[in-house]
Amino acid sequence: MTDLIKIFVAAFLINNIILMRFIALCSYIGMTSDVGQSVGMGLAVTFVTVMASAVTWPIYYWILKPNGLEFLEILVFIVVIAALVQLVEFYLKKSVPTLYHAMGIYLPLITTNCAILAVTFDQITFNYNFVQSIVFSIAVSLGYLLAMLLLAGVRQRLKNSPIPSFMMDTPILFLTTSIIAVAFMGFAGLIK
Amino acid sequence: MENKTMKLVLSGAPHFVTGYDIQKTMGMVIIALLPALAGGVYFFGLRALLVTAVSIVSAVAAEFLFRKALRRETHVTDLSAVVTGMLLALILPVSSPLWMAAIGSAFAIIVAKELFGGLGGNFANPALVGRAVLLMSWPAFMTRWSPSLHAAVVDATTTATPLGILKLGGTITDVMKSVGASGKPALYLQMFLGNHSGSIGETSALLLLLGAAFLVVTRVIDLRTPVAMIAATFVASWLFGQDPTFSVLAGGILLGAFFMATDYVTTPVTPIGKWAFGIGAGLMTVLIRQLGNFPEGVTYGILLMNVLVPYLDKIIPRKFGFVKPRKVNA
Amino acid sequence: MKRWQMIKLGLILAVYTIVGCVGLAFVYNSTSKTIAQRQEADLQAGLHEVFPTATGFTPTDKVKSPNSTIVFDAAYTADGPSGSLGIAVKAHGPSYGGPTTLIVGVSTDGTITGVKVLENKDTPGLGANAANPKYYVDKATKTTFPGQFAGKKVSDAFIVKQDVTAITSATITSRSITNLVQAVAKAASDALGTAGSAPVPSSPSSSAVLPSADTVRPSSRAATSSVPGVSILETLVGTKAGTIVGASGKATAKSYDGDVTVLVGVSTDGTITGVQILECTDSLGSPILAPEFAQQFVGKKAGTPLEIGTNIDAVSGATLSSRGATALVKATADALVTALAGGGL
Amino acid sequence: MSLKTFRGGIHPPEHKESTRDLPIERVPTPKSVVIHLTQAIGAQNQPLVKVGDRVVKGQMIGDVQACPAATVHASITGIVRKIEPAPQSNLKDGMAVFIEADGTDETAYMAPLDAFACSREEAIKRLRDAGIVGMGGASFPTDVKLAPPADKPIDTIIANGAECEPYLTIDYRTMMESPADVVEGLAIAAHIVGATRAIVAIESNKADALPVIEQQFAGHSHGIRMGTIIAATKYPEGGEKMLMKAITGREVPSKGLPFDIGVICQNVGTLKAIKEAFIDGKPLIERGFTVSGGACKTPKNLYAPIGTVIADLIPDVIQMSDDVRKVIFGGPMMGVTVPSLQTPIAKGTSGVLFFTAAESKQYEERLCIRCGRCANACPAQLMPMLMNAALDANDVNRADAIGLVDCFECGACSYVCPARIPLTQRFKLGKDLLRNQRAKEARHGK
Amino acid sequence: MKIILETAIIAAVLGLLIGVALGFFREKFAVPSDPLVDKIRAILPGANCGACGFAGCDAYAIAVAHQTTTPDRCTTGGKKAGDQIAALLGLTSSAVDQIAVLVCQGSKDKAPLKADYEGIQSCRAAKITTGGTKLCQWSCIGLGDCTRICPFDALHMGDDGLPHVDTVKCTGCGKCVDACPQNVLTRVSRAKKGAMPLCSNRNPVKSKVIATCKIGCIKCEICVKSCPEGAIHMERGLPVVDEHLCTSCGICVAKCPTKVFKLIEKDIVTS
Amino acid sequence: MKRLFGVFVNGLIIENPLFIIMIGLCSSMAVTTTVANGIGMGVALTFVLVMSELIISLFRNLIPESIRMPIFLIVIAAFTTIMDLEMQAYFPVLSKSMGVFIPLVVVNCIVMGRVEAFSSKQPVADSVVDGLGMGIGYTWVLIALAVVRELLGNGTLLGFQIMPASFSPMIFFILPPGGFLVFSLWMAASNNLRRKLLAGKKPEPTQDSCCTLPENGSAEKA
Repeated sequence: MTDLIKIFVAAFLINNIILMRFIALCSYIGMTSDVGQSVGMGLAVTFVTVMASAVTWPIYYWILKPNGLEFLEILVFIVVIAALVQLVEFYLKKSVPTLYHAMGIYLPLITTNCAILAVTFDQITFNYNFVQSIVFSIAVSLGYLLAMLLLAGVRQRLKNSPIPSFMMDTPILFLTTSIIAVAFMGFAGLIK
Repeated sequence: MENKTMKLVLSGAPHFVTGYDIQKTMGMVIIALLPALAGGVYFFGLRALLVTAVSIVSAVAAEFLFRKALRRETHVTDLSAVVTGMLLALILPVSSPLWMAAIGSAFAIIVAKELFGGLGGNFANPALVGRAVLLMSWPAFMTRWSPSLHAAVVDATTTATPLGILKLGGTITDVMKSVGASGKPALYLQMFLGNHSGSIGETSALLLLLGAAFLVVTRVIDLRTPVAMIAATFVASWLFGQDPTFSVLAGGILLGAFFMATDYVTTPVTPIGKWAFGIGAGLMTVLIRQLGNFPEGVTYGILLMNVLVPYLDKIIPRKFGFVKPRKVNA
Repeated sequence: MKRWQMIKLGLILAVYTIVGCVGLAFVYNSTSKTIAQRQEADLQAGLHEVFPTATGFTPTDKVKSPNSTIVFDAAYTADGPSGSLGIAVKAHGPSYGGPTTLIVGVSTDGTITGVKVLENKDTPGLGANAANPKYYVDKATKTTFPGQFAGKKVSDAFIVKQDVTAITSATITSRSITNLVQAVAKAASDALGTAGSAPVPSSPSSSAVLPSADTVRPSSRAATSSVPGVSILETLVGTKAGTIVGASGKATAKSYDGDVTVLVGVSTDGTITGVQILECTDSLGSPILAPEFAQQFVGKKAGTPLEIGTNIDAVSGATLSSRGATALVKATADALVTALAGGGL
Repeated sequence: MSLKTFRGGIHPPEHKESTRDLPIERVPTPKSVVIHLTQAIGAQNQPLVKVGDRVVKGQMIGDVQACPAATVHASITGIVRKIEPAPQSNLKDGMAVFIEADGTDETAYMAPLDAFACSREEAIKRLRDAGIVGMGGASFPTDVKLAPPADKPIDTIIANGAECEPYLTIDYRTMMESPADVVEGLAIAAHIVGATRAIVAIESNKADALPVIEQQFAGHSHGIRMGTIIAATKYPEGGEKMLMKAITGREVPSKGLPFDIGVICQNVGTLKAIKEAFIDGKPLIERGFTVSGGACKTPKNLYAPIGTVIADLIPDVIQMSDDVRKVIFGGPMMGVTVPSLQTPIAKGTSGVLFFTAAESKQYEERLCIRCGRCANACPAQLMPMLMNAALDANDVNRADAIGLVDCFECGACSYVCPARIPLTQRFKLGKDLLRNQRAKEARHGK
Repeated sequence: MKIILETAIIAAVLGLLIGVALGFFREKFAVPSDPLVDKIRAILPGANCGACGFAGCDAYAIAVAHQTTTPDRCTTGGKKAGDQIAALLGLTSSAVDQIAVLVCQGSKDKAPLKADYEGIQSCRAAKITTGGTKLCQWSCIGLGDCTRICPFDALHMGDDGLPHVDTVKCTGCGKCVDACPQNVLTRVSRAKKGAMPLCSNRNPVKSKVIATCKIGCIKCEICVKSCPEGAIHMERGLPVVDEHLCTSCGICVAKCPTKVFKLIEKDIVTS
Repeated sequence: MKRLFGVFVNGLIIENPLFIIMIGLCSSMAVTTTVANGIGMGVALTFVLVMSELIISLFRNLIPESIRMPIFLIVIAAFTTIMDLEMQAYFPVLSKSMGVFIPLVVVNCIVMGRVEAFSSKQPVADSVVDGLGMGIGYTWVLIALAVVRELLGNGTLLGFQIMPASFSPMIFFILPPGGFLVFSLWMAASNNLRRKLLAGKKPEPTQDSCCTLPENGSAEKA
């Protein structure tokens, strides 16, 4: 149990996927202009990440590794994830339209979201077992959601700041992220 | 008509303003920080004053030059840069190289404040950002503590702050030894007076409380946040099995609670938000002290809460005459 | 028609996949050898660095990892011109920013011959200096951080800031690497059979904690502790000239992140006559094995509060383990006193 | 013992000492007056006279077209010279009747009416015919205010003598000089709405008016239970909702009206006008106001016919210093500036203030530093800085959610703001934008 | 060789499976879509990067098609994609060929201020707190609310204190018309021809108009009388031109004593 | 020729993937702690980009619309894996220090975006040049970031000590927050420069990028 908590805290805060590892920045910048949007995106990412993690783990350990085909990892993972996302999107659009409008519309963005692929690679690199992988994927994607929410909040305040013109738009967002990351450095070493 | 001779002015109501402005607010804060600075000079020598002066000059110069370069109106007379420079100096070790203090406050002013549009536009406390960046950049300088000039005992351990001693695996007993106290009451007294190693302005609880009392009496600060932060620190450290009184007196809790968690721009304006901010900052501080890498967590505790302020500001208090909307029966 | 369309799509995709994958397989075939060679070369270089005089290395499976957080990747016996020189182990264990991989060499006499840090993901410029060949903890002798372990005895204390110099501003990294080195070295020397005399008393004598007794026999009924988590492994009764003078018990409990095992002796009047800390598997807990720590308990009354910071001093660097051990000692002593009073021994 | 009050509020300098002890003077009848046809909140009135008509003091010259509105009357006797738009103290040029005095002092008042004997409808009609409006500044037609819906019983009526605006002392003087009129008017108003309790509320700095008022209770209360209460001296104590909260402890619900909590509040000047309308049959053709301010050499309290142009009073009645920069109709906190002295006194004009350049200095606006002083000062318990931030970000809906429409523009937040942000003005702007947006949505909704 | 065989088998299975599944799902769960959305979607690059602030290219295409956003927000596709989408929408949108026109000529020198205004520098704020800044209460206040709201940078305050419409940049979106508290901005079709009176002063008293503005309509009705086509009549104090009758003869422009009239094709819609 | 040059410059500056289009940001900050890493990553991405664009462009008429996405991904993933394996074999140190960011090239928006937006509609030569332009455009930005970070954060460039010995490196710059800061400031500088250029001579640069437009339109119709 403690190892799961450690994995969770480490992936959620200490090695926050956006603030400390620079992964999934495109959607982080693009999707934080509105809090509701960030929540939708964050939840969609959580859903797909967990799903991807649950699917790729058996593929790696039951198909690729026994046959010595680890080098196919990248290709197989990305294709499987892309297909899965598309299937889920088709399914939601037709069968659960309400959910689709809350979350599903973010799905196409997710295929090329680095966070998901990074999680599937990391769980292999870190030698996590299946349960650990799932916990890890939840933690990473919630960390993503957290970072999105923090930026979305600060962005609302920035609307009132007379930011110098050359810092407008993206530069100020990265500067904000930098300062949020400074604050997150405080979590360093929380888990040893 | 008579307009030509008289030149009347049209403006919106009210046609009256108080004489109290930003400059006066900042002036009050500076006055309130003076006892702590004086304490720093007393405990650590004149170099404390030098570090503070360099930090202030650098902060003011950075603000002035930056705004000039941007062709914006310079507002150095509002004294906010002085406050930032002063606060930053007060949370540096006295042995900090002068160039480091200068870089720190210039960085704080430009990156954390002016690039966001100046006073009022920033979302994180510039002084704390400055300190966090310095701590990241030159950890060796930032953790080189000098013993108090008036310490009863001077041995190797006094170069660590009381919290530092705990972080390195020491016990309260070791802390007592380091300040030359024979028992807990004596330890508390030493901590309260500030006769131990630490940042320039953070050691003396007495002088900080003096300044804080001034700000409270003059209604510059609201007591909610500091009280919440100190109480949260007290309770959380007690839950972690630490000596709660010691935890509150040690490190930057008081300085942070009264002077940084009350920074207008970067803390919530709503009453509940203020409570939440204080509690959150206190909890984060203790968490970092207990589990994190750093002996002291006030900087990060407050910075983390700074980031949450937009959400805390959403908890709006009850308006005058507010009635709960009645549920319409379906 | 529609069904055919679907299958056609599948086939097209399959063709692309096959072409892509098979292409990859060819590339893999050609590069995998190079990768393997390179890794082997790196390993050999590392091994030679820790055993410069060795003529060759033979894999061995004698070395076992002491706990689950440290993974032993491979172990080799270093072959010298005249028989085995020692054992080199490649292992990785947790550090501050991620796993640290290193090679530790231990000679047959229980001396560390060398340590090489292969990979460290800690803070660049600070913790990562552990792997930097140009970062010296001692500038005068140009000793790198891992370099300082060479020549150290396995039985040494391995306490950062005492017998190990820390990397500036990276105490955590220094500590975790030191612990890793110690654990690996100990496992290696155990495998070599030299079992360097670690400060653990190898065969705890129950009589040592009951100095007044002349004979010590197992109790007919075991003492039990009411404190959750404390399990008393064995209960002994000490007699002098046939009368019971006290009891001793061996107990174990969870401590900070490992287990701690103690041996406690209590006289019939409830005074603690002796304490030995037998084992502590906490990651930073080994310092409490020092007899000075255990000695503090002697003479204290069971039933009175025993507390770190008040009447028991913690061992510097191992506050949490000290606290765990103290609680265990107290629980055991209390249990023994209860058992003695109940007369059930 | 703490005085009755409400949460929030400010303590601006009072500046009342220069006029508080000066009796109200009646100005000589002006040669001409400019009477705007619409002087109350509500619908536009239509003129009852033509150019060239002779009108008599007290004659109704503008009648109500739609409710709510208040009738207007000629305040002097003379000839109607023209009817055309003229500058008005409520910003917009409105249609006005220009009357030139013919020197006679003929009057055409109504017959007295016994408020306690007549029916309620008659009483309300009398109020309407007399053109009485709230004289505290808001100019809300009194006949509407005293006729609340039948399902909202009124138990308390408050005579508002708080007069919290700096400089103004006209209400105080009215209480000191015509206490009987005020009490009589209060009794009439209480009788009309059926209130069983009537309270005269005064700020603590005017406590010496209390005994004067209380002496009159015996003779003029008409059996209504009357009392007095001293409230703390604080701005905006005289705000209707604030005073009710302070006196009765009841809060007018957000977006609600005072009669929702069974209370009605009337300015003491209005009460005097009510008394005159019933006992003397005199419509509201004259009002008292304070003349003061740093650029006014002759601070005083005056009675002047409605429609008297300020410029006509200079220099015989009022003298100004040369550096006058700002002329305010009303108090300094909520009054409006006027562009020229050609502005006539209206029914809602409680004061005319002349400010020097130094007094009307505009400070540079800075960024909000979120000090929270505005929130502490806001009597409506709003978060002005958050509303300002929302408006700054062009998010009118967010500002509305925080409470934009609950702001009643008392100006306390602007007064305390150390960053000199014109918060009150911004909220007025925000409300206007909000109205615009709502109207647009309604259009698109259809 | 074994590894290559294995790879091929796995690849074949994977490819076939996914291909069939995709085809199947697409068929089974097909949702009819808007052809306009599809067209816009086809122009967009499909990187689904989210930089536009929408959840992917599809979401953005829908928003553009429903005209809830502007077509220039795709950073990946750049100006190119924006132009194409705009062109696509231009065929169906009628708002594009309009242009904003200021119906007031009360520049600084012609329409005097009634007093100095201090406070929030916004027309709407000035209007609600002080009833505007100029003696003419119908005039352009001149504090530039329209210039600030213009998303196309097509309005600029001139030295004369009036906003000037950049006829090239103006798209006729109408934001400025909504923003103007005085309602002195209106939209006319770029193709429109004829005379247009540029005054909003409805004060019926000639002397008052003269006192407040040198270029205001003084209600002399010379235009009504002089128009050979009878195309001009007065409506609530202002002349109105019937565009169907107006022949752009220019007589009213020449005759108007205060120069209120302008010809749209000559003086207003210029490029 | 001139046209191809236009396509090249387009990626290099006018539509620079990082500063202007702002895609593929992740790796740009993660790997720029040292210049060597930056160059390595840039070369790796350029390789994948050019090869993928080449292949997709070659086969662009043989790709069914409905499974376009999986096929693109397969092609990109294949080249990413090849690049990954080669790096492991010949540049093991570099490969290790870049870690997960090498496989993540597969989801780098630059590759996906260019393949979708450009090479799936354009002839082979243009695609290759576009890949080169974009790749080099990406690389120079990485180097620019890395120079600042390595110099200030470590006092070295490409591993060589540059700053005087008395200089204490400001470690902040090689930590994550420093990465964000340096990127932010570089971007601000580029924005500022671009705005000045645009202000100086009307909207000429964008006009330039439009010179590739006509054919693009015709290609789409086809």
